[in-house]
Amino acid sequence: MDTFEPKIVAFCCNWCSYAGADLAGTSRMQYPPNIRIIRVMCSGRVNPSFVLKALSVGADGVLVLGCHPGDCHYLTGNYRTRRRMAITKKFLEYMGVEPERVQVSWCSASEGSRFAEVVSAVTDDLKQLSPNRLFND
Amino acid sequence: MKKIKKQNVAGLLEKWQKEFTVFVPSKASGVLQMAAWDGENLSFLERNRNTAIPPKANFLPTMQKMFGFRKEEGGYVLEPTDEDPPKQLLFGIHPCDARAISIIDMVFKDAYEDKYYLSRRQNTVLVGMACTSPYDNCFCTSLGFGPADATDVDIMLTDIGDSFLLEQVTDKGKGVLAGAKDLVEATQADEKKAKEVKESAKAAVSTKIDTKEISKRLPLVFDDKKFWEEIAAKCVSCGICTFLCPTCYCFDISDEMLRDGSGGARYRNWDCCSFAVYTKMPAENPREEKWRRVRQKVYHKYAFYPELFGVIGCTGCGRCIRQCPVNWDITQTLNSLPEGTAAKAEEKQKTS
Amino acid sequence: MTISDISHRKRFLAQGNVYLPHIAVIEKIIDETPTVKTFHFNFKDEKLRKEFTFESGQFGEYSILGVGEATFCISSSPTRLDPLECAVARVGKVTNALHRLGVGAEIGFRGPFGNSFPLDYMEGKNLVFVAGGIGLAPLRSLIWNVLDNRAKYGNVDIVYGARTPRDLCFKYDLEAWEKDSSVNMTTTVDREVPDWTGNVGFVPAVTEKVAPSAKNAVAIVCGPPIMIRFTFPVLEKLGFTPPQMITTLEKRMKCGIGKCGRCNIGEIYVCRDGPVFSYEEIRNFSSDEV
Amino acid sequence: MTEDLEQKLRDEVRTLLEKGKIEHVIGYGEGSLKFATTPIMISDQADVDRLVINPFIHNNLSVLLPEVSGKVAVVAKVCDARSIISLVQNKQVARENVFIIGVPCNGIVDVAKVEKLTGLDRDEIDAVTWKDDRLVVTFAGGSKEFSAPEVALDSCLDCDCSGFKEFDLVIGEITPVAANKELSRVRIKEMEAMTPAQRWEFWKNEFSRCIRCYACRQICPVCFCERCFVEETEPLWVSPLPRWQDNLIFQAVRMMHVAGRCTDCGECQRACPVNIPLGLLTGKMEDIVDELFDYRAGMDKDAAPLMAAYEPEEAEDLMR
Repeated sequence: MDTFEPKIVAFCCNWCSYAGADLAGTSRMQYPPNIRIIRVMCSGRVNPSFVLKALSVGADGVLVLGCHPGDCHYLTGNYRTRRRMAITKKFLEYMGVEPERVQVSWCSASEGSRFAEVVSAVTDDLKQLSPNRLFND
Repeated sequence: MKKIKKQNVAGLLEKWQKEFTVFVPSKASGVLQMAAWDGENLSFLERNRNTAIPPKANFLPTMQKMFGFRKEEGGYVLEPTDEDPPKQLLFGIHPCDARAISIIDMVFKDAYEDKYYLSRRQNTVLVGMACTSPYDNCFCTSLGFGPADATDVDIMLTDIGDSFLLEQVTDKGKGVLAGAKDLVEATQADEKKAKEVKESAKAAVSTKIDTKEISKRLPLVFDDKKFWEEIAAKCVSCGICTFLCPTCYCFDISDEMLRDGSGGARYRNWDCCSFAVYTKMPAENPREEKWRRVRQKVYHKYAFYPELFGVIGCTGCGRCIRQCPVNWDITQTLNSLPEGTAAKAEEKQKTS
Repeated sequence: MTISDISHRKRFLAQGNVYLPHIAVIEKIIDETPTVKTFHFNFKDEKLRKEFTFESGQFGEYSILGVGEATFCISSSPTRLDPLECAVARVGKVTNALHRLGVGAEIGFRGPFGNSFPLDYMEGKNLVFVAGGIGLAPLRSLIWNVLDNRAKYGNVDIVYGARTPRDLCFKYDLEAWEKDSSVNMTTTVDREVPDWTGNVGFVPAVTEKVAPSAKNAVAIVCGPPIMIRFTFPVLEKLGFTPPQMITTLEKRMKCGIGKCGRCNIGEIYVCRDGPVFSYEEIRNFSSDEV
Repeated sequence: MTEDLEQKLRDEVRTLLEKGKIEHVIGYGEGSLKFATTPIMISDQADVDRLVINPFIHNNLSVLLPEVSGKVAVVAKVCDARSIISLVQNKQVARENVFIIGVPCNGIVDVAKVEKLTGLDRDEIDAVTWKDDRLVVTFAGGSKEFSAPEVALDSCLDCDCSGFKEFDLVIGEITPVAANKELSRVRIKEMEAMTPAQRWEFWKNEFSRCIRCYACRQICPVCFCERCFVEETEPLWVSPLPRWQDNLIFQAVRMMHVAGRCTDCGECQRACPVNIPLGLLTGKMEDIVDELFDYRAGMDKDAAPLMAAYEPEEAEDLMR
């Protein structure tokens, strides 16, 4: 079977991780093309319904990328993300979604290389899993 | 009049399974509802208290595809769902549910025929079973029929101990019984026993409402906001009492698009007048307040439906009372309707 | 109020299944206001295109397949069947999708549904049309219907208003009716706006100023509910009796044929027994949820 | 024993109304269903005698609280009172407008469990009485006995009444009915022992029964959004059609939205007409919130809601 190319929806916060992704691009860093980036104004904007909507329409994994705790443009947005996404991860795991399918990480505007690392690491995680058939009939 | 031994009923069901999908009361799914017979379980022959989800779900499913559509280069192509649904036989349904089906037949036949509902109705045989153990909050006898009434079914079974008395009510009923073995002539004693069973079931229905008094008072108390606010105070506006009501038929229509946008389908699913969004328009919502929605539920069944179709839109099955999470009881509401002022009475006389 | 017998009503349903839409193609789109567009459309099926008829005041259920269905009146007159027109304000999911469509796109149409304006009752009488905002859409169908049979009717007064000059719909019709000598056209906007020379004031107030005579007259009112609620008393003051005042009511609708249950006022279903009612009928409704 | 509790409650409420300390009371009244009570709203003293306390005071009356304006007294068990405090924490209700009257749970019984254990419907059961710590269920043709944990509501099993200090008045003595933390987590542990695929299959089957009556949302006191995400069409997060996928997404997202507000009062499971074991979700959510953030909903009225607060260092192990 040829290797499975997971589709990953990445919510990137406008001020840090989106800029980090931009930097990774402009510095010609190589990272797997599996992610589809959705820009949000703050990682705190990501609602659990976003995660489940993404998984239900066929994403194999969801990655939420925010600023490092402490340097959020809105001061406390990523703290809320951390709480909400920690609960989302644990609860969805309890309902039967493999934990690797929902991942959260922090990446600042200057960390182009970290962005590339995180994306390839998440892509490798998901390649171990099978494609997302959770919501098939 | 014929009868059939209880142990031969399985054979009859197997005969019918050749031609129909046979639905029987079953708790296999975790809630008591009509479900396809698994070929073994016959517990409903001994104990057949009414289901939680009514048989209306076999005619107006919780979700039904109305038509699919595809986008071709020449434009849209519509694919209506099969106009001829699979034939089904509902075994063991109670007279209150059978009557409820006849009641909502009227709205689906009125003026424009609803093909989805009516085609399923034509392809269905209703085998009723006289209700011998009504719940404490059943009140069917107050609505002009009884727990053993056979008018709305094709075949009626009455439990007379070791066998069932079998009444062939309609030609459709006779038709499906043709060629059935194990049908023996019922004796006088059997028919007498069946009569006793029916009488005792009728007597067992303890809750009562006075429909004459209700239809007199309802038009007078429509504007009594204080009364309806008190009645509605504890309601939490969920959908249980309408979804589980055999005479509630409101539905919503919504579309879905396939992920690749190449086509999609239009569906119909259950809707409920307790939900505030039911009548919500961009600018306003005529029934925003909870008391208006509770009032609408009572009036639709006991005032508007009789005005439109000449029959009360309720069969006293008691599900809305049994399943309500706050124990809202329609019989208490109906039995506590205020008199309504005399002035209101003659004003009503003048206009109608 | 007994149920109006609808068997006589124009029911043009080619296929038997009343829920199946007929496919129609958008031929022209006019931007009436920043939020209202008029769509000119015609059926793809030739036979249907020729045979389809309706009466002013009837509505249709318009489908954007995959998005949903919504209720709009047919805003063109039955005397001019090619093309059919409907005016749509952008307020929700289906209307937004409709506003995104271009010429040549396909929509679904079910109908015509509902009753219609009582043309026979209006014959030989002076007519007063009072409309607000997009409320002119259903009346427009009736006005052109009347003007195309001008001899059958007496004087024609039109009072039409909107929030601002930009919100005035069907400006091309307003000009035509302005020029038509047999029509007394009054246009107004709610508040003073620079370089607007016409009347200023809410429609009910302007109607009172125009003061059309109630003798042998019929008033047809259509607009936002608040406008209707203030216009009826004004007309009553001018001597109009309830049977002489006609309006169309708006409700949330899904099936359009009195089955899905949500558009009721008491035992009346606005989609089946309306949407056109006289003020006489409305006053006798058993429910106040108008 | 319950008669004098009832009388004490009625007297206290009568004086509260007399002195004008409260304008309305939300309490339990005689139900028309057997072994059930029904929420009642009282404003004048004449109706005070309708208030009852018996083993069937199941409803969490705080769901009706936001709809009543003015000074309101609420008869509440501990889990209900915690829901009130949760509403206060979330600014839905002003603490000074609520007078919380604590009542003992008085041997509260899960009638659905009794029906299941005896195979009878509630109207076929004659009486349900406590004989010290055994429940005696009598019916035509005999009787059966059950221990407290067998017939207690799931939410009662993990009841922790200690540490709740927000009662304005307490009638009688508040003691847990059958607190047995271990037993309450048995089925949750069984779920955790399954593989992800088995767990998903379990919830897929449960939610294929759901008919979207929204009783779970409407009966939940802390599900107070004006417009629920399930009613949004632009964008459509979850379809209104009762397909198991969308039912599951609706419930999963609902549970995550009420995380930190839900006090595991068990009402959603009790209200569900198709018997979906929602208690397995609320119970687990309560554990997650407790384990990750050492937070218990509705205990302290001045504590910020879970999602409105944060610690500089927490849950980093779950982040990549």
